[in-house]
Amino acid sequence: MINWEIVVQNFPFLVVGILMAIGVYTVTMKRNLIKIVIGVEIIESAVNLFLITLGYVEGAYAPIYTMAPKAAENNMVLPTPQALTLTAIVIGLAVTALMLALAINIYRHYGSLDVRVARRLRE
Amino acid sequence: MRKGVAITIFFVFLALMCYLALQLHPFGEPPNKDMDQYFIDHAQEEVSANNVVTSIVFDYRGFDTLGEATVLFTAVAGTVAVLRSFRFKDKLAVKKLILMDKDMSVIVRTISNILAPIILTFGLYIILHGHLTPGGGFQGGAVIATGIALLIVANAPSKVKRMISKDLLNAAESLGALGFLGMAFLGLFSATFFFNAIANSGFLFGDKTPLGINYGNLNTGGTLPYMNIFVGIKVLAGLGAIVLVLYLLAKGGEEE
Amino acid sequence: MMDISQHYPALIIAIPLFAAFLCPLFKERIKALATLAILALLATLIFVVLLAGQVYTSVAPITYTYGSSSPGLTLPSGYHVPVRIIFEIDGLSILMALITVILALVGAIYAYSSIKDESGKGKFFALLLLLTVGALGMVLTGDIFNLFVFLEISSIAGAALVAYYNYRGEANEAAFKYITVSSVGGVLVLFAIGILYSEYDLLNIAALGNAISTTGLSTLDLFALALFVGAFAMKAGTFPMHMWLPDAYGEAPAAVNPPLIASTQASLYALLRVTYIMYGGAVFNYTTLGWVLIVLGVFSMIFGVLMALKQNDIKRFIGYTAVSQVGYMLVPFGVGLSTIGDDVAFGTYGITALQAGLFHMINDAIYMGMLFMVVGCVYHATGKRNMEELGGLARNMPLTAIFFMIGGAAVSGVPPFNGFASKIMIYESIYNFHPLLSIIAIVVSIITLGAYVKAFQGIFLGPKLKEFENVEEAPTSMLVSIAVLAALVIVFGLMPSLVVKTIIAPAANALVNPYGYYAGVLGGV
Amino acid sequence: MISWDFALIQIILGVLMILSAAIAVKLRDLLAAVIAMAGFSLLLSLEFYVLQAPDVAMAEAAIGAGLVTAIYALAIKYTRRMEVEE
Repeated sequence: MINWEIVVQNFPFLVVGILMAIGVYTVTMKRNLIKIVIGVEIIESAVNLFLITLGYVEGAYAPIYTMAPKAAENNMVLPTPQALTLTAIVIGLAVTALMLALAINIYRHYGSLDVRVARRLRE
Repeated sequence: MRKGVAITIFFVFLALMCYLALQLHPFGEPPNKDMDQYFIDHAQEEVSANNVVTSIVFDYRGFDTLGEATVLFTAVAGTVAVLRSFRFKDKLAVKKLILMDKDMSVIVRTISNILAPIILTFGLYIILHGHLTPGGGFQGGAVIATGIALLIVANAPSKVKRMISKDLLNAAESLGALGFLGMAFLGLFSATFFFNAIANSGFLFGDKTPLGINYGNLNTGGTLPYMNIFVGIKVLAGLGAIVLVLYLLAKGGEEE
Repeated sequence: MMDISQHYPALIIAIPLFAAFLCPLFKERIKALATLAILALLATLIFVVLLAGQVYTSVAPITYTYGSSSPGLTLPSGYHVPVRIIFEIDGLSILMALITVILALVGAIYAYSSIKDESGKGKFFALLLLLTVGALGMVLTGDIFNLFVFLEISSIAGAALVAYYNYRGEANEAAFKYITVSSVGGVLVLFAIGILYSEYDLLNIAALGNAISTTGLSTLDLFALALFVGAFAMKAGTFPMHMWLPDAYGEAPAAVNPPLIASTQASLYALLRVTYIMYGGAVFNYTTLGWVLIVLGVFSMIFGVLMALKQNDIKRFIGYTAVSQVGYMLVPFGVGLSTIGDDVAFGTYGITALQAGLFHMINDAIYMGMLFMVVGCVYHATGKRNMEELGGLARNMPLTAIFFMIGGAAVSGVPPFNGFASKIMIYESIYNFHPLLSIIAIVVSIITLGAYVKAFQGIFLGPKLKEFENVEEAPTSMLVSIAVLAALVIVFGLMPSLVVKTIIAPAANALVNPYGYYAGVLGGV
Repeated sequence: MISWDFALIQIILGVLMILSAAIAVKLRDLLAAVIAMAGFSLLLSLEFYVLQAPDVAMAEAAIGAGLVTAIYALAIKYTRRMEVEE
């Protein structure tokens, strides 16, 4: 049977899963180029959230020693996922900017943002 | 039909993801902390920085950050290359881009003129204190770039063109990237690429940091503050260039 | 004092990166830009060759630990897991690095003439170098997150270059497709990295492999493996996510095609690294995974060549045959993986299949790069890319015609070119595994030959068209770069056993020895 | 042994994030969708802060909610504001 306590405890992981599903749905099923970019951004954000949730330690403090509360000594959340997520956020920004630039150019050439109109490269 | 397929895909994927979420370790109780415990225990002593995340970003995994800076550089170069002005070769359904050459209202401009210096100061603070408090080159650079974006969007394109030079931003971006690479090379001469050669050396930013919880000494961190500054320049110039190119696009792309 | 010979791995990345950061400062000065790019890539090539010397004489992989007090110090003193980013270079990495740098160099030489009349040259050379850096980083790194970062560098640079002819609507469309597929693929890789991280708190490939092999395969590991295989297969252009590949290859400037192929093959390399090395130590049913690769490969082969027959656009035609060639690599890799648990079968034909696949990977990169550049010459000279509008060019462009003939013969596996050398190895080894696979491969090769003969006839033979009367042979720099690859095609075809022995066998041996890899990096943990 | 008040914060933030993402996907007005995405980024940034990651929260707020929104808004200004089926 489903253990509801685990469901509540792992709710952040469930949020990640649902956001991933929404993003994948948007990328595969939407026909507007800007919506596709939004879908990619949602998937990226979901994975960023996933990394941060992996690093969280119950009741721990941010991994910064400057003026931290006394209890923070030897009780910090895992720092590596935070470093990785910083990288991933910047990569996400880079991808978004380039995709939007391409979308603008496609609109200039085809007069539409619909993937079915903007499709000269058929099989 | 299409709708049905979409909904099926969505729910299959959703079920898979939920199954995965319940398979993972209980939230908040990571099963294994080998690598991270090392960072928490040794960052102050080895890197002389209070912010463990920043010491991972610029020291332990500094090479990733070079990659990250490179991704941003690539995106800026790519966006500028993709949006450079061109003549249409085919005239099937050509759309002209239109953006009115008008300032925003006086209120918006006044507010942005007041906000911009505040944002700039805040960004500089974040960049300089990256090794002590939350923040660093990327965050600070992005904050400053937001201020630049505000100034750009509030003014008419023709005015912006005179105000901010694209070449200057490009040069600043290259300079920041080269400076960052140079700091990494500094380590090559003493030990390895990305070795923190300045930490605990007594040079500027080379003091030892007190171990454990402390009030923070700005003069610590070794190469970290230098890298933060270079990355900050790079990020603000690169992001500023993206917004600028997008904003001035209508001027360049119209020739036919 | 500083001993430069220790630092080759860092320099291989740093030099082209340095040149790439400088490029935008030169703006439109083509001579300066091309010189800078070519010099940087030449220096990189020299360092790769020097590093290769070290790799082939050392038993363990060469390691380079970024930021530690000594390059060989993979574990911090007194600690049991690696915490820093480590470059781990074995026979396979160095093989891929060599081919990547050669292809990038050839592309840069070709670009000198072919990009002359375009604007944005500074950005073009910067992106070309960055694409190379991305592919190089992917093949050299021993850190799974670092691999993701370089994957993203190469896909963003690749997408921007595909859209370099931004006055063509199709180019923008192809680039959008490419960046969508590769960014979703990249994010899936990151997701898989997160899953592995949650279990083992490690990011180093050797340490992860060691951990997986000691604790045994869990459900989460399998989930991550599925994500890795899916994402890397998607980025390598296999069926059913192949549709971006002919578009992107077809729309990219010809000078970009060789490094773009190298970056695609870097994804294939990542697939091998993950399946053979990272999961190679864990005992599980390899046969299933092997068959997944085989089925994907067979479908890519057949689909690619059938679609190629329908194409009129010369570059897209070659793009579809490239999809078909990806199948020729996946099938032997799958065969090798299926037999890895069975010592007898692996000894008799599994290792040959693996070698054949690796050899074909190199050969494919060479002749595909060459073919794209040859049709790039045709497009450069005539401004046309539709086969029906072309014809009778052989008299005006004799060298281009000869190069096209060599390339086409190599793709279709005609002796004495390199394609034949690797394909015959593939046929033999996979025949032992399953005769049907071999028959499919041979039939697809014959269809490919037919398609290339038809294409050759359409472009170069037939009556001389009036509009092409004043067409001239392509500029020297373009011909020189094609000639370099043509020479490699012939050399590899004439002495395959020497090539297999010197560079392919070490790569295959590195792949089938995951425990040696873990011990070499972690120091016998 | 989970702390229920912390779980409650997680559930509220999570549900809000899912809602804003779903709204961003559903809205036909692209500019409104982008505003919804900016809200999503802000919520995500708040969640990062709650999970003790202030560095990442700052980056997400500056990049996700600030710059990316500006880039989207400019792109939409040049193209078409409504998502239309053609």
